[in-house]
Amino acid sequence: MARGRVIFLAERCKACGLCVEFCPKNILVFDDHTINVLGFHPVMLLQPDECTGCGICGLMCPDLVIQVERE
Amino acid sequence: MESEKQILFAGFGGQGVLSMSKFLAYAAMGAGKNVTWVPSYGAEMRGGTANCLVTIANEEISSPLTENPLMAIIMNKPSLERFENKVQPDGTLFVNSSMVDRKCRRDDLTVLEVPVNQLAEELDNLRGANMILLGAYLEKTRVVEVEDALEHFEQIFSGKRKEIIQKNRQAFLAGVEYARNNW
Amino acid sequence: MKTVFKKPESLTDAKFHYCPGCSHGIIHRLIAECLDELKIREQTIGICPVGCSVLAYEYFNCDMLEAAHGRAPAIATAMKRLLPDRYLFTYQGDGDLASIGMGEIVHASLRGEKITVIFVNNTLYGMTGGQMAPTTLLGQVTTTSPYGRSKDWEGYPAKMAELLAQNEGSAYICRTAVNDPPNVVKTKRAIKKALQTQARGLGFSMVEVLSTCPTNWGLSPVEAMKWVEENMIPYYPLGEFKVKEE
Amino acid sequence: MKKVLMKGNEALAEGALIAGCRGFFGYPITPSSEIAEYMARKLPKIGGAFIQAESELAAINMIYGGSSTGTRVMTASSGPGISLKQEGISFISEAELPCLIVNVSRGGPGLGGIQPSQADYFQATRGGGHGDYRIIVLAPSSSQEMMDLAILAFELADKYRTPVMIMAEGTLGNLMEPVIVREAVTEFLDKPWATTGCVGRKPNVINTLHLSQEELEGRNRHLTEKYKMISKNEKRAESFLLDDAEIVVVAFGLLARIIKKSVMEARKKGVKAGLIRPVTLWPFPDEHIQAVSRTARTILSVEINMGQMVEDIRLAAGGKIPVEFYGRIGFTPNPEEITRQLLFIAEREGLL
Repeated sequence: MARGRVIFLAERCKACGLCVEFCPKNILVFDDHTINVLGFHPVMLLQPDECTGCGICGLMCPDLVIQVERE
Repeated sequence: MESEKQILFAGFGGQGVLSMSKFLAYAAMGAGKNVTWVPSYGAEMRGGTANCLVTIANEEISSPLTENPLMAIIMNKPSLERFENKVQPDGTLFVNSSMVDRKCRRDDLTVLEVPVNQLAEELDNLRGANMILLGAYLEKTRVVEVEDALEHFEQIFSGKRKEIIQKNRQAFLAGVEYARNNW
Repeated sequence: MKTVFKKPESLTDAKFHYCPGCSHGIIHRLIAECLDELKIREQTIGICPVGCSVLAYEYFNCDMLEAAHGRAPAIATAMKRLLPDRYLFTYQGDGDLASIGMGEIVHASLRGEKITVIFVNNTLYGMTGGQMAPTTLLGQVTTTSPYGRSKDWEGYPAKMAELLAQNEGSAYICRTAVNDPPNVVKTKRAIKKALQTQARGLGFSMVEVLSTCPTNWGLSPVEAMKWVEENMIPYYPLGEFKVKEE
Repeated sequence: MKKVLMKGNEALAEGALIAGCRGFFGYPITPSSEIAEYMARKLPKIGGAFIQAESELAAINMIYGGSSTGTRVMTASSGPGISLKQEGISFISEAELPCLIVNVSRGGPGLGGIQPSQADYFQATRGGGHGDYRIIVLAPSSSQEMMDLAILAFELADKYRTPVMIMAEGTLGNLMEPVIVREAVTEFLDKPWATTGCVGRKPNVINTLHLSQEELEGRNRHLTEKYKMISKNEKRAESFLLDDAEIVVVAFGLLARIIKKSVMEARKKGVKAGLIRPVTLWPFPDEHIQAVSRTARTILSVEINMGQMVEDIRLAAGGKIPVEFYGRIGFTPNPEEITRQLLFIAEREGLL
């Protein structure tokens, strides 16, 4: 079971990819099916079960897209 | 007769031209008169002579400047060269004859001479030369009463050492005495 | 579940106007987290520069001023002198701080002004379209050094942390980067230390943060982070250059 | 009533302190430096801040910062220094920060000289820096007014949230005369806009950037309304012997006071002369000019420059009356010189 939970404020995402790059579990991807108000494919969690809630995605996100919770 | 009097002070830097003229300004204010004090400024600042214009009046002073002062206090020869033609007709020159080796070239002026440096040497107070001439000047003109000036002496020199104030007072009185005896 | 990561209270809800991947956003957030953790948001006044972060007054949830180009340290100086119990920080880019504002920053440091300067070094003028800055690296191509910056023509890049560390008035001078998670954590630690230096009244404090400009560098955000490591850090070494303890 | 013999520069500085000024930020330049020196002695003793800035640019931006705290702050400089400060003055005007800027003027252009001058009239009355703005400009003519207008300057600055400039010739800064020292100002306007830390309130922002066209135009309209209000309320001038005057001299500053004597001397010689002395250079007292345009024969603008205020006089006179100019550079004309000029005009116009 996942120990962490990630909440995305997708309308703020500029798809810079820094969270995707630095996620130690490699479980973040761009959501090719969605285009947000800024015109980007926002980031999404591909395998929620794998998230450890380490917070690195939030740490590297320049746009305050990500809120992280952990058990 | 208008009460307004404009007095030019001129000498070289270090002769105490600014301080003697300031003294007069303080004394005039102390005596309840209107007064303005304007140091030489701008182009006249460079060139060795320091000068300063004091205006004293019972009424409000409109112009603190003039082309033709009523009186001039001349502390050295270059100042005489420069200002003898500026003084009003029938005006008065007060000349430090120790430092000026010629007579005034105008015959419409009253010229009063004081061998200021000699007197200062006699008092062993060379720095007091300016106060000697000022004392003589005030005794003669009563632009401000000598008594009024003496009354404000401590106040005007406030902040200075007692001994310095005393020496200036002595020099001032020597000038007063010179004027009484010679003019 | 407990929240381990969210927007700090010291930032407003406004969306940043910065380009994708620009590290201004990270640095803003780190400052805000420090204000939250030190509980000084209401005691803090920030001054933002002219440059990409000119609009920073819309993002920080504390009293803010917008300064003329390069003059934030002068503004902060007067404010701190008149409000000595407040925290003053300036947020300045490299053109603002190291070029047009070189005089103000050096003298604020010499006077030991008890202010905290966050200096964002991304090696060029971002807002105006990528011109050469005093921090542009040798050989680096910008729109006004199209053949690459040359030591013989444009001269050498300014090492501001080293320069200001020499001043007796400087109490805390540190250079960090935000190119990877460990460095981001270190940057936050440095900013907090700088604010604490101000709190203790020790003197001038500055954190120089090596930052990215993916747009004007012509790199992706991820490539830009690597560029910091490969090109900037070798010339601009990280670490503390001055730590006054009293 | 306590009278103290004070130089104009000192009277101004003391006036600022009386008005509650607690921050001085400046850079030395002749002939204004005495103001900084005075403040350097006094401010630290009363809990104020004095900083000799590294440059005029830093100094004016310290004013921006200092005023942002709600404190009454000032700077003083002269020609070249005031030019350097213009960017900051533009920012301060748009940010609507009250402050006092003193220009103890010297001659230009360029480094010019250190002699008295009124050649910064255009710069002062047109705002001086970039963008659409004006600043209130006051021109004292005595040591007493140096003090009184400094007090007034802070009052107007706070009331209208605008920089106020005092412009004085160098001679006035150095002139010494008795001054009645005023009572300390004790009532001040609240400044809820100040950036002092947002304890218990929403954050304040002081900013001059307006990227949207609507916002920028709105700001400019707001400032323009304010300037109209200032124009309506704050024009000040002294009139002297205007009732039957055929030749009206317009002059400001110490020069105007000197010309009072010229006017009196000319009257002794049968010339019906009068004087208008603008105390506010901006807003310019145009009604005074308009009034004499209907009654006098000619207007003479006397300035220590090559003809600047004369343009405002002509605008105000609206072609109803000839407006001529007499100017000197680097020198305050003596009263006799202006008397001669008045006699010359009177003779030419057949007024003798």
